Amino acid sequence: MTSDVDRMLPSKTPVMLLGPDGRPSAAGSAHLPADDELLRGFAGMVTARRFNDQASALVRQGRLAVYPSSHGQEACQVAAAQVLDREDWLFPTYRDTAAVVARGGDPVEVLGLLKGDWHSGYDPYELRIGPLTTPLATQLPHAVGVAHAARLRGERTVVLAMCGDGATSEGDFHEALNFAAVFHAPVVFFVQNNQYAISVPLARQSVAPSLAHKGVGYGIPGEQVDGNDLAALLDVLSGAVARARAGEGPQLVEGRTYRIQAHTNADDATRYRADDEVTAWAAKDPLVRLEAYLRAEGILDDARAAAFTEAAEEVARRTRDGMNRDVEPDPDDLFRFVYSRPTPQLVEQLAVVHDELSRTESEAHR
Amino acid sequence: MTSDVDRMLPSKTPVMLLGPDGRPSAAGSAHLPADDELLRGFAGMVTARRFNDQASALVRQGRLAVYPSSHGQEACQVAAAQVLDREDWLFPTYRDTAAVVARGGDPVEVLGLLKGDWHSGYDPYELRIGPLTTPLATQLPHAVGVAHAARLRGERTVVLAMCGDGATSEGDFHEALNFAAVFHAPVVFFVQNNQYAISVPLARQSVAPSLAHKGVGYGIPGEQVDGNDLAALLDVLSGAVARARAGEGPQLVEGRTYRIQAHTNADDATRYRADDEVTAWAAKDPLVRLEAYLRAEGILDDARAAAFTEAAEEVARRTRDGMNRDVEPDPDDLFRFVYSRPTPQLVEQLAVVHDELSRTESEAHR
Amino acid sequence: MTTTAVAHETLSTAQAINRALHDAMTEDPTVLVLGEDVGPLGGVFRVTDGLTAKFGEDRCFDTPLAEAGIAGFAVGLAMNGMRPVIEMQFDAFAYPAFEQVVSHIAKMRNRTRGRVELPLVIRVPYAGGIGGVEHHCDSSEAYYAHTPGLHVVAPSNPSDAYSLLREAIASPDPVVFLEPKKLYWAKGDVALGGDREPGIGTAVVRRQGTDATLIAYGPAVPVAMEAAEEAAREGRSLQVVDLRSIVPFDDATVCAAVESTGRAVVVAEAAGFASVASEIAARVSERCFHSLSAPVRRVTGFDIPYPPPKLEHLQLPSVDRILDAVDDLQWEDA
Amino acid sequence: MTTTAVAHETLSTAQAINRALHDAMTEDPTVLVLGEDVGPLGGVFRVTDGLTAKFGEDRCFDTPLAEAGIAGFAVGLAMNGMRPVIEMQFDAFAYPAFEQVVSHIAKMRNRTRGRVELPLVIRVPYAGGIGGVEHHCDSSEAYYAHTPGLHVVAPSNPSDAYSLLREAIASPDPVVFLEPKKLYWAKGDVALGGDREPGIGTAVVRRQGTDATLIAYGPAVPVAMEAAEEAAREGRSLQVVDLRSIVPFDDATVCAAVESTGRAVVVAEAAGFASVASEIAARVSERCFHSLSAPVRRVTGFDIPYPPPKLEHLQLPSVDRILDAVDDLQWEDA
Ligand SMILES: Cc1ncc(C[n+]2csc(CCOP(=O)(O)OP(=O)(O)O)c2C)c(N)n1
Ligand SMILES: Cc1ncc(C[n+]2csc(CCOP(=O)(O)OP(=O)(O)O)c2C)c(N)n1
Ligand SMILES: [Mg+2]
Ligand SMILES: [Mg+2]
Repeated sequence: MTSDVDRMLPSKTPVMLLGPDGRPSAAGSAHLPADDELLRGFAGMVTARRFNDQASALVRQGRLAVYPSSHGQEACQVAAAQVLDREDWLFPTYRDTAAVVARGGDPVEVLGLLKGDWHSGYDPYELRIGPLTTPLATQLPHAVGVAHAARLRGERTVVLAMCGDGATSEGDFHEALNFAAVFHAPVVFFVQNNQYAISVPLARQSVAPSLAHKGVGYGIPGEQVDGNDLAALLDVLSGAVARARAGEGPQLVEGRTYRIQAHTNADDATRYRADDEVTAWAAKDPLVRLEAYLRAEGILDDARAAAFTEAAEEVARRTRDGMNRDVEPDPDDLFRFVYSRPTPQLVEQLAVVHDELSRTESEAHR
Repeated sequence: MTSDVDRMLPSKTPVMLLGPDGRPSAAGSAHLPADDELLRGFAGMVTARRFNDQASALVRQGRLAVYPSSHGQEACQVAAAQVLDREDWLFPTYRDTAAVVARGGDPVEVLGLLKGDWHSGYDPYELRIGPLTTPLATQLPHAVGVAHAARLRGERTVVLAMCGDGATSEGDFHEALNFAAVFHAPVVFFVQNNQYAISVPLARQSVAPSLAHKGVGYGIPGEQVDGNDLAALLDVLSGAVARARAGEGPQLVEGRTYRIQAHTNADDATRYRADDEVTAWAAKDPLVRLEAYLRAEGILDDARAAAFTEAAEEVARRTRDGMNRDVEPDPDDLFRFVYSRPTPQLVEQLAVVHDELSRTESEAHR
Repeated sequence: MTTTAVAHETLSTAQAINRALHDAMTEDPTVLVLGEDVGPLGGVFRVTDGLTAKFGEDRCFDTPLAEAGIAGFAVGLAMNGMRPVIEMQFDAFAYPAFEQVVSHIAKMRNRTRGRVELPLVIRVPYAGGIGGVEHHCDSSEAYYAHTPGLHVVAPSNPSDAYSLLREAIASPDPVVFLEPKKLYWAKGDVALGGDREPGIGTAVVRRQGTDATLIAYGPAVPVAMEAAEEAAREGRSLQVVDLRSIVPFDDATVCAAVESTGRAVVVAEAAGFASVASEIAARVSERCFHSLSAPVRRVTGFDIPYPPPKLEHLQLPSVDRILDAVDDLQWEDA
Repeated sequence: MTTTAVAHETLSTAQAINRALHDAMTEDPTVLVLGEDVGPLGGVFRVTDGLTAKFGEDRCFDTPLAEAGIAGFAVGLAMNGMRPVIEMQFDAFAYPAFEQVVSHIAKMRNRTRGRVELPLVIRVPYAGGIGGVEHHCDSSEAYYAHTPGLHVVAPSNPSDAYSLLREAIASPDPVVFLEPKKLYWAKGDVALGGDREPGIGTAVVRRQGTDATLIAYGPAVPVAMEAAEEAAREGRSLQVVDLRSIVPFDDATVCAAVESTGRAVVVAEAAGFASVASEIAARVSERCFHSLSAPVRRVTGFDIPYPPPKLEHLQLPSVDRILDAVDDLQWEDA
């Protein structure tokens, strides 16, 4: 049983393969993912960063209601998408728009919730991505159910479910991990520990040695990773996905990262944290780190880098165009999707709206 | 940090000071509580056992609606009460009537909920015992709040909060332990792992190495104890209470015991467990074990034993008398306690009842 | 659906629900039954008795003790091709799942523009009258009925219990299925089989009457029927409408009934304030305004926590209390 | 309470609530403010701004992100001599705490025969009209109003926000305090100080009128006032009643108002089915039956999940929709 316990406890410090300067760590070289994987990941991060900053700009221009940026967390965002196959499922939390885009989500659809056209802009089945919603940790039991259903059918599907450090305090986090463990469901729980829940620092959220130490309490292996080291994330997360696929059950992975910007544009981070903390973390930027390595190793040249930037620009352009296009919302949609067949009550209520609109129109025509 | 982790992980096997045969274990002699503590505990268990069996009998006689017996768990029930001082608080779960009696609760009042006269029969402030209610794990955050309030006032109060193995799956368990850890509240969480949640065996409730391993995920030391060994329970629980009192924060203690009888009289345990499992555990009876030790050491003689039995009989007698006494419930009580002042709506509704009753009376008088 | 000849059997409500689960599981391999103690034990009310033995642990199984987890897990199962039927052991123990029910189960279809349907059923042993201790006799229908996106049904007899549950399991929409505990042991004739007239969304007139209309659902229906029986002896003819379906609500049947008598009493066990009974009284008062000879009266639970066993008889709508309300319907100006 | 001369200031609703917390904490050291981000940040709406700085971390502090934990923890604090004021960051995020609220906060006093009182306040930034994304604009009052044991209040202006909150904090009973988000920035004259006429349990007539009565609370009150203004221009005199307190309910004021006009429209933002508006309509229809010249109409949110920002204007009761309902009050037979 003790060996069990040791297997479930995370390594003493977060797994890191590339240091902030981009140099491989001691453990590094042995575990480094293949060059093309790293390149793919780098390209994804360039796009993710550009997407984050474009979305924030659109908020300032009043084209987006609100945007919780994952600026600085791009390694986590991209790795989460990259380690999954097509038949797998991703269950993001509300901040993970960049991860959804990295898995192939249309940037405009992905921002639907935040633009205000509708609640969920994309089709969850098309890309096998759970809808983005804000009630924290509530998506985790959904992920377990999806994984269990697939397992009952003997499919090889793995589900990767994301949440933040703050969300780990919710009862749903606890219940989801326990269900996954008891049902031996192929789920990888990926906690992005960005050190804050809006204004609340990790120290007031948990005093555990690490969030990865929560695994053993459910009989789930936990691991902690440097969340700004894409190489380490790809290594640890793909290992977890592989084990889940092989029938070894759920895993818990904590990515240690940092929310470089305010919680959202509406937030004022100066009220609760010091700038030097931010600058210290900015120095560990995931893009800078990986680019340094790729260039030093000659894996990335200027031409390739330019191509990545252009691809990212293209995503930014599509995002801008989509956000600047105003779609006239259809009032009937309010009543169309509540039930498979509208109740008599909804039919009456829709008639009220139609009557109002027809009268305002006829007035307009006068 | 690792040393931290080691400190928070439970010992590899449940702490046991007296073996099933009553002989001290290797560790035993060093940690054995004082003779008078053991005698006090034994007397408590004799009463608890008698109380359990009396209550079950009253159900068969139709004097009690239902009774969840802690028969076989008396060591846990008594130890939980014995390690606390007057200024401390006990938060029991619904099965812990024997613990409430052990802390001085009037047996008749304690059974109030189950007799059906009212919801909570005793005054929580009189003995500093939270009310017995059935929503599982919900009392745990209450315990943390009580402890935190006491700490804010600089009192030395410690709170011992009890729940079952099944209740550890509830979100409230998770949130309570995390609040206690973050606020460094003087709470000892005592989980009675009696192997079942009604019909659901522990293996379908949790696949953790032990429930005590949940502590580290909150930064709380966890320990597991033989729940049928009163000596070990007194040793471990009083240690936890002392540390909490000394300002070392919350602790988690798992007592490994067994629900010898069905969940309640309404339950049919043969549907989900084999008799030999029960007999195997019956052999580890907490009373037999401690009595063997006390007699072997000459701490307990026949006279003393007889006195304990008589005291237990007295409690059983008081319980019987109380249960056989029918108190006429007062209809006004329905409306009296909902708010500090009844709302106009409740005043109207009480009038309806009065009107009905007066009319049935006048009819009766015809 | 079309009606075809169906077999009949005399069953208790609990047996009828068990049979509905059994028949649905037989017809559709994606139907799963899960919850606390629903497996080998067969549920604390034996409603799932024998299902694990018959269909195996993958089809009917126990979960860890966590209602939010059960509901959220069921959301995932339903998202991924299954038709989960979850049991909340007692109504008050469904409250931990409230966020999952309100924020996801009720909203998922609308959120995703109909792309993600959640064909799941939440079975809730419901209401009181069984001498249960605190938290074992709540009536929680108002919480669900007020939440757009849920269907809410409450059978009053074994046959409806069977057919409404079959229909709920077959429905692409989430259904809160309220099982009156005190009727679990009540026996009645049950029409078996899957093909039938829709019941969800339709109320039925259980008893014809000309003087006043009693509107009830679930556990209140048998009491209303008794009251009508008693009133008949006293020479007053009461009509009884059994809603069966709270959401959708059958305005047509209810209004036609009330207009035919001009007087109405709503009977429900739940606390009355901001309740389903309030809704019925408000709708009837508004829609039947000109046919009403007297204000619509409500006989409901008082606005107090459900009482302890020794006092619950005072909280439950009784025949006498219903007849008092009927007497109040201003007959003098009739 | 007696009324004494009080100071006046012009404040926004958010500032008035902040001041109420500040003044209560100053007068009573057992008053604690806790929740998510209520500390150094001062809350996402800045309602608790400055309280930690002024009173220290023991009096106003952040909790872990867990609403059931916050509510349950507050129960323990209240059991042990404190007067906690907890904030649920948005109404939909109060649902995880539902079991603690319904099964303990509402029932503790009754359960213990009055021995354990829970003087705690649950502050809920409430309702919509702010262009919030899904789960940020729910109207949840019906869930609480239907639950016996809770007081439920909803201010419609800064002055009531201040005085009702002071009263709620001073109350020995748990109070659900609903703060209309869209009114947070609305400024008004606020009467400060602790001593005042009771507001909880009392409705007020905000505007006199003779033709019909609009009954509203919280965020619907300003809309009802606008509608009355507009109606006046069209030559119709509308009276406006502001409930302020949903539980206890002020039948006397509401009925007197409706009887004086003979016509009533209930206005509320929440989905209408089985709602507080249903209760008001049912009560008024029953109690004012013989003075009503027309059925009581309801202008409420539709029975749909709260819409996305681009469509929310269609869900919110509007001046036009209220006036349409008033036009419907069968004036022909007047
Ligand atoms: C159940 C629930 N409670 C509260 C909120 C309000 N809220 C939105 S984001 C947030 C902080 C989340 O922190 P974390 O989980 O660490 O994710 P991060 O924002 O850092 O990505 C809070 C409290 C919510 N969305 N859901
Ligand atoms: C929130 C909640 N869900 C379900 C129940 C129904 N129930 C009563 S006892 C019980 C099993 C409890 O098991 P455990 O926590 O191990 O305590 P034990 O009965 O073994 O003492 C269940 C499911 C409940 N009381 N509360
Ligand atoms: Mg965070
Ligand atoms: Mg147990």
